[in-house]
Amino acid sequence: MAVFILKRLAQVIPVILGVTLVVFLIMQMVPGDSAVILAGEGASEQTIEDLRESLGLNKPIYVQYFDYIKGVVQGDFGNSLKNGKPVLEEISTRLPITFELAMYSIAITIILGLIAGIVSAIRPYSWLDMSFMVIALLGISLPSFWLGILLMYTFAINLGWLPVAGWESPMHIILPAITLGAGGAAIVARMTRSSMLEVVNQDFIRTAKAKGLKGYVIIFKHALRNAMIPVITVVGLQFGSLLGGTVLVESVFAVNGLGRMIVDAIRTRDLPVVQGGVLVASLIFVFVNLIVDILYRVFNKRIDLN
Amino acid sequence: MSENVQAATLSQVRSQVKKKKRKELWQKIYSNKAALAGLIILSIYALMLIFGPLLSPYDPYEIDLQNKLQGPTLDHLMGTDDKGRDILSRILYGSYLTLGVGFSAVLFGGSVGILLGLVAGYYGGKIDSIISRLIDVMLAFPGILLALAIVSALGTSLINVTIAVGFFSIPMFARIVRGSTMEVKKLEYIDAVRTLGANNVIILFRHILPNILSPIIIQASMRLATAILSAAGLSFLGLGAQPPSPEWGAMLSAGRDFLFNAPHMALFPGIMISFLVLGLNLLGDGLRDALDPRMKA
Amino acid sequence: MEQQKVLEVKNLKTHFFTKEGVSKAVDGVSFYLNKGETIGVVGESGCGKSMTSLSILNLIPSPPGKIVEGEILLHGKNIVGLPQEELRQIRGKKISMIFQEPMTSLNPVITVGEQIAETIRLHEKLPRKQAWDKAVEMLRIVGIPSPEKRAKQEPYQLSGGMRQRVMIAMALACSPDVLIADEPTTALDVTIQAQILEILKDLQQKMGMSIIFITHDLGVVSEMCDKVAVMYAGQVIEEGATEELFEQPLHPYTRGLIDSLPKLYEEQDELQTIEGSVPSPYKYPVGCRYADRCPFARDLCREAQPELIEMAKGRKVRCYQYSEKWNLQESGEL
Amino acid sequence: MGEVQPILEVTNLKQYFYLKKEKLFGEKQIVRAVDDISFQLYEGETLSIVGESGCGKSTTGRSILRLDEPTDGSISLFGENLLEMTQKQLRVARKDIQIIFQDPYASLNPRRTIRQMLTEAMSIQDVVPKEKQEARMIELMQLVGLQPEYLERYPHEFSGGQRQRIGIARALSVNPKIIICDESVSALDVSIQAQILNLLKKLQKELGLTLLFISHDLSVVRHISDRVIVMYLGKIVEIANKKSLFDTPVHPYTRALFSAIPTVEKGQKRERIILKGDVPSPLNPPSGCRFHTRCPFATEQCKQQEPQLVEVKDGHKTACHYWENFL
Repeated sequence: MAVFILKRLAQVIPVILGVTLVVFLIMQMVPGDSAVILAGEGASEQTIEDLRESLGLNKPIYVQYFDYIKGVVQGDFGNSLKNGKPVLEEISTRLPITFELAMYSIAITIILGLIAGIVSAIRPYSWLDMSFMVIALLGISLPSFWLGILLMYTFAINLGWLPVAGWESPMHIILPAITLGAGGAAIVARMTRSSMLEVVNQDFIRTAKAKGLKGYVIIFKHALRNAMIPVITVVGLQFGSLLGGTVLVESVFAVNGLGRMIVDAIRTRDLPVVQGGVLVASLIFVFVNLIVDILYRVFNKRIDLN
Repeated sequence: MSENVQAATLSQVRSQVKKKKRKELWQKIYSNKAALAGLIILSIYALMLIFGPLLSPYDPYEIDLQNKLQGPTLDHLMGTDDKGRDILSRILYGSYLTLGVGFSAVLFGGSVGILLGLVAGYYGGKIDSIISRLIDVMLAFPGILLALAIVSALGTSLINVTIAVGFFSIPMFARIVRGSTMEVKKLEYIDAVRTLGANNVIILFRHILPNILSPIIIQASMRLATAILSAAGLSFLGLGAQPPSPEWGAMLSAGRDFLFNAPHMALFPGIMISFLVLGLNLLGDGLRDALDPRMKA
Repeated sequence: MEQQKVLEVKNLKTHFFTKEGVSKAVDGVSFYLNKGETIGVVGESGCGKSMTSLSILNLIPSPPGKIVEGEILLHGKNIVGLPQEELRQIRGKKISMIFQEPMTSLNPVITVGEQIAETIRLHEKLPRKQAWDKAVEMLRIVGIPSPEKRAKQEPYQLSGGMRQRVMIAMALACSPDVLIADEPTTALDVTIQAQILEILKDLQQKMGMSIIFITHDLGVVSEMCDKVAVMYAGQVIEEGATEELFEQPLHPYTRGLIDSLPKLYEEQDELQTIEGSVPSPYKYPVGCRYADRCPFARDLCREAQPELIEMAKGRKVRCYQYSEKWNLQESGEL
Repeated sequence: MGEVQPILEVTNLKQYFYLKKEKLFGEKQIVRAVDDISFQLYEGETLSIVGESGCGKSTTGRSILRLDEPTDGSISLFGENLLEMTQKQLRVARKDIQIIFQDPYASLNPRRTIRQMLTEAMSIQDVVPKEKQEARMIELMQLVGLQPEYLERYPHEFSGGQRQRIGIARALSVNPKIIICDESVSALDVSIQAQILNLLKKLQKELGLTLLFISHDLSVVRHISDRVIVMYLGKIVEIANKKSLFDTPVHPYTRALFSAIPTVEKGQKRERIILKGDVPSPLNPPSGCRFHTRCPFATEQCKQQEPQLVEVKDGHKTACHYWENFL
């Protein structure tokens, strides 16, 4: 097990390097000379040249990349082009908000998804199953930004039960968290159901029945543990969509998180901020995946063999 | 002589078999209610796409400030927006934008992804390691964040959104195709054609690709849904289609500012996107049931 | 002296109601089993032998499967149509089963010891510790080396032969009256198969249970069973004591089956074959189900189904050749 | 009478598979699926390889065709080493050796009709000119006992036995000299198995084929072969002509294998040898004689020294230190 974790950690390194490289290269694709942009209109040749020198833009591209990596490792993500403040500072005030939102959402995803999926699988083709699955189908079809607007209109504007936007009180969390978690919950519910139904048809369930075990023992002890194996992977992937989803949901509900920071930075072409934000979100996702992989391994020891 | 007769009857048998095949496939789709519902929804969208401009009662760009922010009436079935433009007409005109972006993105992402997956899965070894690492890196970007990063570099426009969304569809296709290829590669009929002396091109495109079409088709229909959602999302954020373009995501975004007094501005574009995605998901579910009962959501 | 019938299957019909129509997988099967006896149920794939065995504990996939007719008498008491709860008390305690694929028939994420112990806890109401000890003991009995260690392992850590031993230990843990073994050695190599058959015989002697042995392998039947029921197209077409049946098969199908087997101790130039193929369970012919493949078939065989005729005690055959009608037709009187 | 040249000669064939490292600093794990075996195949004969799962019999068949690239050794077909050929040369050479597989379901491409399969085979090797292909296909179908109308059908429309016939037709379509039958009848019911065995025998006689017949079933092997190789854990333990092997099996493993087979044949008083334990993993095969862990007669010598194949009778070879005791 320890060996597996070490090995898996070793595999993460090239991925992280790859991610930084992709982010770095994308920013290189930006048309125009950053020094010119940074210097502002009407700056003299000399100013631009100095700026270029100080930013290291004269060096060969791979040296620039290594400089960039060196900076990232030391927590230096560069400075915002807009207000000149270090990007890391901006991220560190935004990240906790997004993190909190993500945690509530993933909780909604897992709890609602699992309950609906299991209930559906126990009584397949019942009216309860049918209604859960119709809701789940809607859940994966409604765009989160539209669902957010609908919820906002209904519960905040029309009924006035909840605040419209912002991020001040616990009441503010409810709508964004539901909006963000709903799609994932639908996917987890569908996955749990089909995984359960598949497991229930397997030989070892027949064995369990042949032993005379009680129905609930068969479902919760014999079926569920096996059915959870693919669900774990899906939950892990869902976390990624969720991080991406914060971009939209934070915009809808005017939450000052990391996602909104990235979008605003793109609009104002504040590239270091975009770079930093995307990088941090990706690194978080890489580590979440690592944890999911380890969990998967714990649940499914059979892959030891291969 | 008798040989000719035999050949003639054989060709007869052949055409009968073809007819039967077609009938079976149609029955399979027809008997699958989810797929059928999906198909019906999608054909409505297809009709809109083709006849939209003809059916539009108004010019989608014509500003009529006197009639701005009207709710649905007989004159304007879906009401008007903040500049008095007819929302129905805009939606009809916009259908080619939303659908076009989705299809082109999946076409682009799909073809690159399928090729990468085939090569990685079939050849294995170093090539596979390299492609797999590449896929890993692309998958390490959460959700539409990769697309977002690309748009930020290329600049905000609908074409760039298409490229970005297509790009982030690549690893999904590549991964599925790689897995299926490795599975099919092991089957004995592949060994049999290798033994007959077939080269890699024949094996890849005549024997492996046709046998992994099911997962590809299913993935494509699901991906199309995601691509449309992502592209609309980017436009919603103001990073894709720019006003006054009648792209549905952008229309929805514009409607957001008038939620208090004109909620229909956000309602209708949202409904249009949702139903389109619902249709695709239904079709995807149905195809999955019909083609490959083992695959799951 | 009349022996005690432990289990009797009477005119069992298990049908499957699918979109394509009704599949009569088991269509009027009868046999019985005395205490300590082994009956072999043989036939080629699709003859309904496995569905017969699954029907006994009502483990057929349902829907679409359903027992539509017949009785299954355990110690004289019909268990068809019993409420789930009562049937559950019988499963694993009075009648238990082992299956063909030891790989997939054990739960992959639960230790083998726990899989045995949970059965013991359930049926014998033993506390955890004692149940575990008994599970380990069962593993020892079926010949698994260092059972204390193995009990704590999960199925993937065991070889195919060991997994089948675990299945046997699990099935016999509550000393059932009847063991149904559904192709228990088909997935195993011959030297491992020999081990498993040896253990089964040995344990049968010690524990005195009766065995229903389902297999397609005539050789295995002849080594394991006291009597044999040969199945074809959902029905028993011949029954008899093992030795007798193999030495003097009555039904043309049984004979064909034995003759098509390559022999280990005899040089043959060409093998006998059975022409044609098994009729579809969705649409059996009107008359004898074997008539289309039978070299002896006459008009009579295609008109109505032959009954299972008792030729001597325990010796039955479903063929017109052994009926009076056959001779009548031959002499032109019919 | 001069020395008869074999048409296929396998010399010191080794087929290892390398597994990923389990432990961080552990040794690379090697599965020695086939470990240094040699044998010859003569024109027109049927040579069988028999053994239990994991003995390397199927791997041997696949190595000969280079479906897996062998680790070491040489395989010479008509005097030319297949292992030294380029991919291009190999594709041409493969015409002479074809294979029929075990699984009648996995061995036919489900998306191609029988016609497409046969046409493709003939076109790749260019054995039959286009205008004659039609006639040849009809001939092939009749040869394997299928109606020519079936050419237009897809594999799923056939039964297991018919599929196996199609597999045979495909193999025959390029006029091979040698056919490798890899467990080709083990998935079939006995009555169908008998049909296919008869067909193979008939085809061999009519077309003068050479068969390498791989099977775990000794009675099938007895029926079809002229000579038999018995393998255990990647090694040949015994090789003999059929009569000699079945009358006087020498190696303890061969004898145990014989005794383990259940049979309906009566009046055969057989010694019962029940082997202990499982077949060891080919990952770390036992030292010395690989069979020593299960052999009832094993001694200290067996644990340490690997026995070589020695000729005990005319053409009958076995790899056992104590073969004289068992003769």
